Amino acid sequence: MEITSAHYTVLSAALFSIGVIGVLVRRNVIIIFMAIELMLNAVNINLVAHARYLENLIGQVFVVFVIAVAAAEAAVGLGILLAFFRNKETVNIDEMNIMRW
Amino acid sequence: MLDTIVIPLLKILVLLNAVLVAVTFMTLLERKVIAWAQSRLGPMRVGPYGVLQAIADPIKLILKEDITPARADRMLFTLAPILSLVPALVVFSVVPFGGDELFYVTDINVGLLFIISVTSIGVYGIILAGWASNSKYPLLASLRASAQLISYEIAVTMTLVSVILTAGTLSMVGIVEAQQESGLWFGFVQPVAFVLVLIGGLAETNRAPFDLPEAEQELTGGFHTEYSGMRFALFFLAEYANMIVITAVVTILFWGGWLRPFPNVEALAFLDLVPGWIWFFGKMFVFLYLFIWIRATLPRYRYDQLMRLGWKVLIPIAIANIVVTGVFKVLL
Amino acid sequence: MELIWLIPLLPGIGAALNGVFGVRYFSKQTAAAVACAAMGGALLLSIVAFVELLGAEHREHLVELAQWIPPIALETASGIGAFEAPWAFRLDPLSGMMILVVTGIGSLIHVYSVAYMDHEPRGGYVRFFCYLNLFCFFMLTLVLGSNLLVMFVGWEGVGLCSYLLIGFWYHKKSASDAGKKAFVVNRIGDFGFILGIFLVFFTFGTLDFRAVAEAAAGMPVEEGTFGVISLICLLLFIGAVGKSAQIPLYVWLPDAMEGPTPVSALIHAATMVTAGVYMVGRNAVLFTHAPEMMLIVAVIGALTALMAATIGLVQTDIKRVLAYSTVSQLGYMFLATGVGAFAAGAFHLMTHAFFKALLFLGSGSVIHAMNEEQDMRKMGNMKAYMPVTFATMGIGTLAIAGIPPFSGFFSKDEILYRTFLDNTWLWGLAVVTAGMTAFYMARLMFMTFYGEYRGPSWGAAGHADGGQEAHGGQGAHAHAWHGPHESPRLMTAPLQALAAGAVIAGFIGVPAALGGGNRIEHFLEPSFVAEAAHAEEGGHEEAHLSHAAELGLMGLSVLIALGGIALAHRLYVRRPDESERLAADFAGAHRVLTNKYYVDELYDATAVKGTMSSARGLWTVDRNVVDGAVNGTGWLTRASAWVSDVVDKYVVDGLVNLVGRICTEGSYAFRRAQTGLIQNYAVATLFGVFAFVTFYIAVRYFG
Amino acid sequence: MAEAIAFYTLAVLILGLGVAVVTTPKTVHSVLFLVLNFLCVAILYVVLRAEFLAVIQVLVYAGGIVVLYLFVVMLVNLKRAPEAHEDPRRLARLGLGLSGAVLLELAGIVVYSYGRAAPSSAPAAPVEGIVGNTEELGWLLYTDYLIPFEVASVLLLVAMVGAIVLARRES
Amino acid sequence: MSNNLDYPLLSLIMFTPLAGAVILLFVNKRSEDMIRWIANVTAGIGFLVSLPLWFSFDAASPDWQFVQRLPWIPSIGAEYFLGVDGFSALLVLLTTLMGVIAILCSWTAITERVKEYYIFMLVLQTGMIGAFVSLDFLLFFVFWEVMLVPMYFLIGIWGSDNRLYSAIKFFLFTLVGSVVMLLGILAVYFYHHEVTGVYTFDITQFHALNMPFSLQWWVFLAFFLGFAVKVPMFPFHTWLPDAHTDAPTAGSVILAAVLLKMGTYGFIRFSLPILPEATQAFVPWVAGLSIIGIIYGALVAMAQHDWKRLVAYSSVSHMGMVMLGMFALTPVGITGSIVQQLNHGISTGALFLLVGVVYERRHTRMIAEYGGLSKIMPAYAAVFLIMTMSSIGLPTLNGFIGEVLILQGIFVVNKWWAAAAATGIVLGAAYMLWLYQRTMFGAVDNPKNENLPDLSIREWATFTPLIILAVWIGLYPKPFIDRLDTSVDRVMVRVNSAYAPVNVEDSGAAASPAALVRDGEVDDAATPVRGGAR
Repeated sequence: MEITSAHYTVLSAALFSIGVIGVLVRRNVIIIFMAIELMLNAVNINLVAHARYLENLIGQVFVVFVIAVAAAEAAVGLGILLAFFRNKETVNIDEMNIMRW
Repeated sequence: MLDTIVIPLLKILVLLNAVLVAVTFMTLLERKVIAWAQSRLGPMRVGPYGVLQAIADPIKLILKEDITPARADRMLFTLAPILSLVPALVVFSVVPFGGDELFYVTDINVGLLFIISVTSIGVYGIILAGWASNSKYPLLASLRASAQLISYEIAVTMTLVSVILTAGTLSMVGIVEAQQESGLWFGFVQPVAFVLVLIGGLAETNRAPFDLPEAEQELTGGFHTEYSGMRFALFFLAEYANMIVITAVVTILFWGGWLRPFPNVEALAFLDLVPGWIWFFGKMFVFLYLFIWIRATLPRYRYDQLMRLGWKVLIPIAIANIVVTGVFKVLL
Repeated sequence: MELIWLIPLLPGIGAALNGVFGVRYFSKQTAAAVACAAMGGALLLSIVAFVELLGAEHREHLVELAQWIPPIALETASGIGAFEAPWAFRLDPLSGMMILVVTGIGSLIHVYSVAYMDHEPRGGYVRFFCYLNLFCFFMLTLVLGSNLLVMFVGWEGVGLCSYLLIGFWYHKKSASDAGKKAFVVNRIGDFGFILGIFLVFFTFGTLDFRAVAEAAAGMPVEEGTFGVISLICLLLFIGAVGKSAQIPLYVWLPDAMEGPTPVSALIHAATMVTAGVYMVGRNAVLFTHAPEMMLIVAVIGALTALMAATIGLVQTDIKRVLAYSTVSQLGYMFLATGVGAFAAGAFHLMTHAFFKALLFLGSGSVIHAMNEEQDMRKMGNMKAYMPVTFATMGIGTLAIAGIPPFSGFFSKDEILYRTFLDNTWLWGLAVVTAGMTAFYMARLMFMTFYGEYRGPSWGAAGHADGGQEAHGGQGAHAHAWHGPHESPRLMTAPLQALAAGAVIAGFIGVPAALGGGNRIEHFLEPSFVAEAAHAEEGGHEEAHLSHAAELGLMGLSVLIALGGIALAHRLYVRRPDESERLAADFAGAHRVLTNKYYVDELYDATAVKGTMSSARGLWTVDRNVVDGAVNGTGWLTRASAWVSDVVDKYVVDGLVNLVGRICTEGSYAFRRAQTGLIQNYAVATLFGVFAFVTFYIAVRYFG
Repeated sequence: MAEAIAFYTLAVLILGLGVAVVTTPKTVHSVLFLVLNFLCVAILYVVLRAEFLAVIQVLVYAGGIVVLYLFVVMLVNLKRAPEAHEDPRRLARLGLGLSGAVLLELAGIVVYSYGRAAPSSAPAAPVEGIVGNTEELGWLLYTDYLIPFEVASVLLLVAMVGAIVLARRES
Repeated sequence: MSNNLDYPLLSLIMFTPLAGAVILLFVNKRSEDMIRWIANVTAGIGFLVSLPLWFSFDAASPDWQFVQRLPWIPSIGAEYFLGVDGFSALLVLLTTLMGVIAILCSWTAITERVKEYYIFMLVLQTGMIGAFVSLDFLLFFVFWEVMLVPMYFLIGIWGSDNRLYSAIKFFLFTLVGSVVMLLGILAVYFYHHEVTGVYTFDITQFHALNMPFSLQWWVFLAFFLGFAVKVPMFPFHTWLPDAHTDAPTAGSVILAAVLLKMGTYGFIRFSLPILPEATQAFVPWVAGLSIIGIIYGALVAMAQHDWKRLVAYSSVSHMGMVMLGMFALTPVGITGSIVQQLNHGISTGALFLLVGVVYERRHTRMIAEYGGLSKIMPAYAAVFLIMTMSSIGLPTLNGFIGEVLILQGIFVVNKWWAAAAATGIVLGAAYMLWLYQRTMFGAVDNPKNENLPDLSIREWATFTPLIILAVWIGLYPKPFIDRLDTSVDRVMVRVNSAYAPVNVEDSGAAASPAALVRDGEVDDAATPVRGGAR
């Protein structure tokens, strides 16, 4: 059966929604960060797949940048988490609700 | 179907056995060399001149009881040694022992990069080992080891970039052929890079001056204190396999892999009699001996000195080296 | 004649000197000296001017000082006119006579008050003279003003001074209330007056009296219709009513007695109150062209006279009796003008000024002697202690009652005669009022000077029980009061001078019937008629009674006056007990009357019970309707003021603040959405994506 | 044919590991599943002829970022279970439902539109060998996309400094 | 368009206070006496500098004087165009005089933040003068806004209890008004361009502009809202009592004496001449509102317990009278309204000073707190008496002149209006005298009042100029009214044709009448005819 870019798109969509579910459902911030990494990976797959099927390497260039951004995001996100954990002793996102009325 | 699956499998089989055997003898070689360095004989009892000690040790470890600490994460506890050994072995798939098809499993055009990335997976073994044993010392040791590993990995990668610049290609075979064309071993073209990779390699394998994490006095055996028996053996195998990988990479990148000392000099044509892989193994042996020699002689680095060396000395020199090679590459 | 503008200026300067420097630096003597000098100077100048006027062929002299309001274009009935008002003074017979009266009596009163006010503290003393001079300045401006606006300046100025002088002892609430009441009621009068002035300008295009008179002369007499001129006269008359205390705006005059007695004498007897009559006289030409109005003026004059006289019967406070008598005499003057006898009105004005001032000053010295005691029932047999005051007040009483040799007879009789010619009914009322006037004046004389002394004992007893007015608020009554005594020279001298004036003043207006030349009438005639129609208007007398009839009338009025006096004598001298009995019989009415007037039961023997009930009726009308109305409006304005304040605060402001509150309340609803849970926000975004995608599908595939 | 098999196995692996990452209660296990997921994705890149990316994926993602996560997981050793407290106002269920719906819709769109459009199959001759994927990528990266590259490097620098400052214990 | 003097007088007058404010900036905050002296000296110089406006002002010449014209924003045609006619000259003089008095009277009143206070006062002074002298609509609008800011701070910082509420309300009310006014200005600006093709804000051009009635109607409404708030007219007056009660003495003096004139100045300078037909159409409405204003103001004043609030409402009533006079659209009416503006500035300014004097001593504004002061402070009582009499329009004092002219002016237009307005005089007398009696007469029952010091020299200095002016205008208003002739004619020519073209030989010394060329060609020196027989 011929593998078309549709397959890849569906795959990345599925992975993306898993990531979204992860972000929405889980309460542990680290898991949420990881879910975000998943979502980014989904995007990467999509990019690479379409780069492949449209014979145009720009998709891959973008993946490089996405990876760079993901790295930066993870670093800063975890930095914040650490800082938050140091004075609140928790990583439960529900307890991070001081920014409200 | 044939040449894409069967032959590579065979090559892999041969390669793995060779490596494992080499590793076992490496342990023996190390104890002998250190002993000699300390003017004592080393293991003499098991076989003639202690040669069978290499086999005795593994058997001993296999027979030993495998203890798993209470409340440790069983799955991770067993997974950790595997995760540290597998990457070490996977790397060999790309290492070319000789020029033609026969002597290497495969040659992908991102060869060197593949090696680096796979070694970086090795870190997990150490971290999980520390975490899974559920006690303070291994945890601290694993954190320290992995921190050390990652920082030196950066240094090594940076230096390798300069080599890639001179070689012009990432594939391992390509690099050796580049050395053949230019007639010079990159060791002489890139002496700085050579030294840096050596030091980096030492640090990456937690050897010699950088082996603080397992240092007995410091953290009672580092991240594998809780391990015993076969799992402990695997860790040891992984360590020595890594050593061999580093030596292989150094020889290929800086000492022309399977090339004879002065490849294009017709006068020394007679050296071609000796097949390429013999040269390869010879050069590797030299470096191995160098590692063990260093272990026997150099004192251990304190952890902050070690990290400072990694970050504030190696990485800047590596980057400088890249810049210099870049400039030369453009000018020439 | 050229210096007539100096006449008002002198007292003005006196007032300024006293006001600015006097209050702080002048001693009592210097302040008094400055004031009296100013008045004396004004008197001299007026005499000189008057003599010049008599000498001059054309009895009128206009002096334009400066341009007060420069001419500005304004539309009038006859096209675009220029509204302008120069500072101009005019001397003509009427104003000549008036300045004489004002300065003459003014100076005498100044001298009198030097003594009368001496136990005032220095500051108050100087302030009093400053106000007095200021008053004379404004009165003279009013009198000499050549156009309605300058007159209005004087008009309001006197109103101000009466306010200040009535409320002179401001520490007394009743005094300051009276002052305020006087000023406000005057102001209501001025309201009509100012509108009148505007209407005059609108119809005639100018405010100058002479110009208005000439313009009016040319216009048709509004027989039977109530045209523009009648409206002007009505408005001007409202002003006069306010100023000269006629019905209904007379209520302030009795209360004005709160002020010191010289004030009452000068302002509320001689000068200010006559301003109304003077104004009507000055605009005689206008009034003659509005017969309807003339009738109204006459009727009001007569009614006021009668009403005031009835109330006067009952009063026990000496000054209130005189106050009501003033109102009554003013009624007479207006009656005279109403029937067209402007000259008679003016003549009576002059004579009245003399004897009324005399009576007031006399009563002042009596009060002074009785240690501020104003209640006649606590006096009696004062003739033993104060022979001079008794004699002078006697002359004054005879004059006001209208007994022949005295001035009152001639002027009042002239009015009665002219009223008889014009309207017999009014004449009847006037005669009755004359009788009552004679009665209450005689009553006053007998109660104070005859009978036995009913006053408090004195000598060692120290301070008598406080008189009706706590005199001299600041300085408590320092020296102990040792019995009634004759007033000092400075007070009795003006009394004697005024008494002489009261006697002589009559002879300048002796009617033809008694062989007199009636010089006053011919003297004042030119100022009441427009220039042009001088000849024709002058001698015209429709019904000319024979001399015999005239004499008969005079006899009747004298008879009535004597009757009044005899009645008073019987009631208060020979059988004083009878008046108490009468008071007991009509206790209710008496008590009611004594508030404002008293029952004259003996008078009743000649069937004047109608007057008795009308007196009581008028009293209730007076108390409930008139006073009620004034207080009512006060309360009403305060209430509506409170309401508008509330509306202003809550409705108008409320709206502004409401907008603010809506915003804050509304925002609470949205705040609840911020739960702080980051994942909720993520769900929200996801919902957005979902919505977008479904929308996309809907459009793309199904749309 | 080989590619189909590879794709499906990898797809199943990736999705399965993804679900595992999201559902496992223990944090360390989910980190491991994440590593494996990334490795499968790397292999998928290889299938898609993007070797350089595969290696970068392994080196950066698996080697760098997930190690970072592991470090953080270890540093954050909780006294109590991280997910003990649950705030009643959470809309987790709604979230689940919505993402499922979005997935279905997207899949629907893709299937529907691809069904109709001509299926662009994989290019017949696998372009590979002569000009390596890395070299091409390199050319492209350093010519057309130099500026974004520099920006990315600045971004990374900032992220480094940020992370250090944030995580540093106040001295 | 002539400049009688060689040096730019108007700019000098306008920027002297600003220079003073700048000098103050460099003075140390703590040396308060130095600050006070500099402020007072600057104000004094400001006044002296403005005297040429009186002496070298040529009353006869009908066109703008001391003109100064510099390009400001050439792109939109806005010029730094200053010029004065009789009316604005008098108002500028009033401003500088009141400036001197206000700064002098706050010598002891202001203790904290002295430096900022005087800087705000001087900036306010510049704003006000600028507004009066600018003949460029945009420049006027700029100064109109500049005035608000310092006033807001004066009320907001140095005011009494709920000063913030009042300050904000004052600011918002005026701002809303001025925003709408700006729309009006722009409408005129664009229409003028449409007609003449020239982009300019020059008012003299606008005065010659004949706009269609419908546009005029709307622009009039816009201007009306802007100026009515400032006057204040009946429905927009609620800010005045609050602003006055909570402003410091000097603030409320300036507010009453000058800021209220801004509104009426705006009407006479802009609304009437630029929008003649609309003005005629609006006369019944504005007259109605002002009569309500007069009676309403007087009534509410009567109900007040707070002294300053009473005076504030009385100024609502007086300004109602001014507006009525203005909208009589007769020379007498408008002259009367202008004179009454000056009088109101003097009498209400003085009344506020009086309240300030007593507030400084007793720190309370409640009338009930006072009583029998005339025995303790006779001089104060005398001045208060003069000013009360001036305020209720007693002849020989300035109030009367204004009132007579206004009532005569409106009487000609409609008798009933005049009658209704005249009731204002009676009510005025009632509440002012009731105030005077409650505070001055009666026994000294409140122990705190026993030993209040009488007026000091400084306080006398603030009152004497006002008393002199009151008596001067009362007795001899001719110099003032003559100066106003040309400004009134300029308005009358536009607004009420009845008074304009009558080419009757004047008997008076006024300028020789030249028939105005009515439409189309407008020569610059449009000499309006001195209406009617003099």
